[in-house]
Amino acid sequence: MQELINRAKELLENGTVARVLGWKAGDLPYNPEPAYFESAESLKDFVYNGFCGANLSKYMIEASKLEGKTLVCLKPCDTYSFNQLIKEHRVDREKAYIIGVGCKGKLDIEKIRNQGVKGIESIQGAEITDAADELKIQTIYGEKTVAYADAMLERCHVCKGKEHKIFDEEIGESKETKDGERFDEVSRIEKMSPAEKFAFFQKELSKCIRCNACRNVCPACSCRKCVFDSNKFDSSQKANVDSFEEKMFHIIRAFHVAGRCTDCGECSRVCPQGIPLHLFNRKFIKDIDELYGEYQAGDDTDSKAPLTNYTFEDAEPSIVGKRG
Amino acid sequence: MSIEKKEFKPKIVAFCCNWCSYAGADLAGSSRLSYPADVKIIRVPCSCRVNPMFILRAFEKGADGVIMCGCHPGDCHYSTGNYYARRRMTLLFSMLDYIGVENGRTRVEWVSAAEGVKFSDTMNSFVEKIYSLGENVRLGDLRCRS
Amino acid sequence: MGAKKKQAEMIEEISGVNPLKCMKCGKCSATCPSYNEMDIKPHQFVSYVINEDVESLVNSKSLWKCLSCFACVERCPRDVKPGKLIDAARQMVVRKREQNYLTPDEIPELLDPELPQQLLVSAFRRYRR
Amino acid sequence: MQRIGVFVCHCGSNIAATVDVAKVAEMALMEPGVVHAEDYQYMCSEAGQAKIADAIHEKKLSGIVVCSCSPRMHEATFRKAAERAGLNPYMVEIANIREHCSWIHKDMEEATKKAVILMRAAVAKVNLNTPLKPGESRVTKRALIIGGGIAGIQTALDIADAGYEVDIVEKTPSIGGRMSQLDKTFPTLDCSACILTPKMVEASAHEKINIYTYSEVEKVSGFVGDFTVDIRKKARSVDMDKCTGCGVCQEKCPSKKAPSEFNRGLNTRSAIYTPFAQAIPNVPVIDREACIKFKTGKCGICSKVCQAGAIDYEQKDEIITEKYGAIVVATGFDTINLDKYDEYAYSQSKDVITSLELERVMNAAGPTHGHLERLSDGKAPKEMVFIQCVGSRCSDDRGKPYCSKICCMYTAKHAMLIRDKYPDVNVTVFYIDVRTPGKNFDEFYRRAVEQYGVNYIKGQVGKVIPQPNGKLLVQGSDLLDNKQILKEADMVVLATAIEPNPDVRKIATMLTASIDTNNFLTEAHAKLRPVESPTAGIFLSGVCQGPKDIPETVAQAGAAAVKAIGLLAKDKLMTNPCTAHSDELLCNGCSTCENVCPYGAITYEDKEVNDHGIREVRRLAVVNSALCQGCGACTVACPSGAMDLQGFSNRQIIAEVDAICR
Repeated sequence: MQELINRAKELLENGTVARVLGWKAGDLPYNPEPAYFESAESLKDFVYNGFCGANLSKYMIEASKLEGKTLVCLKPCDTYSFNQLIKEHRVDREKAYIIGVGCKGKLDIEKIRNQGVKGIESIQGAEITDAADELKIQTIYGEKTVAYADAMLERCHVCKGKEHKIFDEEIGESKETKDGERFDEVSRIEKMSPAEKFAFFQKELSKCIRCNACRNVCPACSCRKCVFDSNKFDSSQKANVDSFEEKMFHIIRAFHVAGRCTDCGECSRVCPQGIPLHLFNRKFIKDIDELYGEYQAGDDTDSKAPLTNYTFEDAEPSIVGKRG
Repeated sequence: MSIEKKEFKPKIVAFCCNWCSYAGADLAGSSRLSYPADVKIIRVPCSCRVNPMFILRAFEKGADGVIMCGCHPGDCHYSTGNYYARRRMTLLFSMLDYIGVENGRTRVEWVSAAEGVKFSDTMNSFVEKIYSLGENVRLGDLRCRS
Repeated sequence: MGAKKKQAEMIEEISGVNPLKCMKCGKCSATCPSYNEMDIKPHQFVSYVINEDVESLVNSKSLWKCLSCFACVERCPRDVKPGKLIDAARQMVVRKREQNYLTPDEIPELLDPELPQQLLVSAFRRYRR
Repeated sequence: MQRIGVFVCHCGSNIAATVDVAKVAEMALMEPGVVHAEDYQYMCSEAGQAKIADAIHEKKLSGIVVCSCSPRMHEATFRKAAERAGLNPYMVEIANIREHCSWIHKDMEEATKKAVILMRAAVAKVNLNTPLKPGESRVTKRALIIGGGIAGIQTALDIADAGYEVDIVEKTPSIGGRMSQLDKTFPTLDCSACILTPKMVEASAHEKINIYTYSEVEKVSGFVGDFTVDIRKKARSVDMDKCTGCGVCQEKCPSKKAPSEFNRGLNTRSAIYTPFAQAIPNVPVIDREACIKFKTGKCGICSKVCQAGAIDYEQKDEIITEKYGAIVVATGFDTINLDKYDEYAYSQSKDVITSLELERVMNAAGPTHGHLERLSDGKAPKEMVFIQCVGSRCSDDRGKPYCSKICCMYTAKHAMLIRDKYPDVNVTVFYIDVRTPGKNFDEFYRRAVEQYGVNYIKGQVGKVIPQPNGKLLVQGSDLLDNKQILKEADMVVLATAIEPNPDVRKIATMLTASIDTNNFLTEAHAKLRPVESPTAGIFLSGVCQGPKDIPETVAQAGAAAVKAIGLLAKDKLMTNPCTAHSDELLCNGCSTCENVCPYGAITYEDKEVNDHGIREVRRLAVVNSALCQGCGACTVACPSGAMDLQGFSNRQIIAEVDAICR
């Protein structure tokens, strides 16, 4: 982390960048938050640890409009989002100085809590430099230990890889964290009967409070004004008339980002109700991979997106029924 | 409130492109090829005009089945519209299937202006399917049903 | 429904043929090797079914003169297939008479794997008498 | 709030017999915005249109719903009526209660219910309609004709005579098409070349006509009035300007084994060739597949003997890009492949030929120099059998379901000509039906029977069996005498079904013109618009639209020309105002819409916007409404809903959905 801070200071001082976009400590040990740093002095609050899950690429939409370059710290998975935003002309590559930061998996405080760890006062082992595979957690009930892997976000278990797809320089080591298959959960649901599927999603989606956190954090959901906030489809947000509206919101949200979603997992990370929203996006990604060839949004900045592309031989929609 | 059980009359929305399928429906009409009155057609310029939002809206408002018809791939009046529509609908239908909406409630069929018989056959078989699936309780707005 | 109509419909059901598709081109009669021995000619089978006169068809010589060679089925341009009609008529007779079928164990040694299934079955029907 | 008038048409009894029209009108009054509703016998009549106009004036209507036949039928009629009464024509919507309701339902209650729902949907839509104003686009005063047969030539001549530039694109080395292969023509027995050649010469000499032979249409973009077409001029290997057409190269060419396309492969031609003597242009092409020089690098004789130095082995394909206001398709036909009809022994015997091959045999420039002889042994035939409907009227996949239309007449012609020239030859025609509607057609057929003694037998042939003695045993049946016929023939002629030129599918796709299951191009209306494609600016000439004989083809070619001239005579076209437009405040500038637009109508510009007080320069989608054709692909691609389609807006369609599901 110190190396990162030193380099940021250097770039600020020599005028390469006008500001630094990173994280600062939050009011609790496990909730650092995205922050701008405009002076070398202010960088004393800069943090980068296992809880810095936030994908900063979306912030660059606004930062691109500011005077001068912005130094932005992007984790490997965040760089896909940044590439996708370049492709959609939403960020200005020239306005960004990208430091690809190393990543050894990001942590999910809910997973720690679910292991019975309550009353957390401080956490050791979450620092990026730390090679420990265990977290030592001081709680008001005494010290607890949790295996690092057991506290990781779901997305880190199915990590796309620790390669930065775009960067000006790289700082920090990464560690492979992938120990699961990305589409296993989707496949499991696909195998259910219609009634089971419906029950599963009904249960999950009925928790939705339409707080819009998923939408607001999503780098692909970056419309100036969401269709659910405008009246273009007679669909502006209001009190739900019926239980279907949540489903409609989430289906349409996933559809709007289909072929553009990099599977960064931020939607599920920020959902206060713990809805596994990534299961929608990943279903589309799985279908696209299977039907139209493997496609990873954000892999590059110039390929044709699956939904703005076609071949004469594309599968017919009836394939949905035939696949069983 | 009456508790007597009403005979199931499905609501079925058919989106038809202006150039092929709507004309195919016209041909079915002028050839007097009947299909159930449950089908109501909405004219759109091209199958690529059909927004998934429209289909979900229909289900939200109580449709029991939604079918989209367009020109055969390769014959789109606008060259490529139905290719995009095909991908969009494939993904949407797959998603609906994934969340537990019976797959038979959605369908895409390519019907040319010369295929009045196919239009009528398609509608007959789709309506039959919807009758066999019954009322769309999963997605309908239950409270608004009379 | 009259008995005659019922019979005609049964022929259509058994054969799977829609006799109304016939355009009376006569290719079936042109192609038939047993033509000269038949009293009702292949292209006429269709009219008998349409006119619901299955009785005459059933009592005709043609019924048992058809070799089931299926040339008419192969060449009919309208998918009408008189050979199937005549076979259906035969089946109706056979069903009525409840006579001496082959027993299942007699069949295997008579089988030639090259023969089309339908031809085989209809040939059995014919030679069963 | 709109003030909507609903007009329910009885269409005589077409609608009123199944739909309670008065009830539909009564129910309409309960819909939001509806201030007037009435039903009438024939809304499309003058009196009906007057009722609409009166209501517009009296009730100050702002929108109209006509419950009637398909909008494809009378939408334009009612829009014009509204416009005359001072209402914007795009404030009119049609509820299709005839084709989509009364004609397909029998139960009155059910049909009326459905008609009411269709009316509601239309009312819901009109409530959201806004007045639209068509734009204008220019018309390029030049026509393209695809295909240089009699249809294409006639259309080109008619358009050119009206004073417009015309380009003909012909795939083969010469114009002339199928007609140039015919010997005589029915029902007057003129020599085909004698009546066709002057037309070919006239076309090539016409100052307004430009002919691209040995060329193909490669790419078409644009729209009515303003098409851009890429034409591939295939390398001829002969310089058209230098060649004098002396023919020495063809004489000296050592490679003479290539099958002659013109003579249907019945004889051969040289590698450098003009397809036939009267070819236009009279400039040969080198068939690079057959040419020794191209195959081995050695030879070059043609180049040595050419006095004009016209041979150019280095010539390359050339792409010509040209703009056109109208395109006429005249791609013609070919005979079907007979592989699936082996019962007629076409592949087994040289003496079983198609009628088109017989044309070549009968022709003085053909493989037998006009002598009727067997192609196997050159002997004069004594017994000839003609078989009708080979592959026509066939409901399985071996042939075509339609009647090829021309066979009955040309068979009578062939029979008559043979009996006339070779009275000792017996001619038998096996037919299913003889179809001779047309001026002097039945008289012609009767002459063949009565005057020339052609033996017509009702009954299809079942099989043709080549005999060891070289004869052909024809097994047929006489359905009228109820007997089977076995006839030994010397030659058998098959009236082979015709099908649209196989290239037409590719061309139709380029033109976005619709095509039916038999590959015939679809007309805009089967009765009322038979020479227009549903795609504006595309016209149909000749057999590409359906089987036709020469008189019909020429008549249709003229009709297509008139339609094209009607278009070219306009300086400006009103464009469809139902185009896409982007809401600047919602546009993300993401380019997704641009990627799906088939017309390149969407571009991105940096524009300053005022978003609720925030002034900034944004990258925004801009639709060129002259290019936009209104498909709506962009509207669904756009995630923010910034892109919408006028006349079919998101809210309008959703209103229809809501009305139907209510």
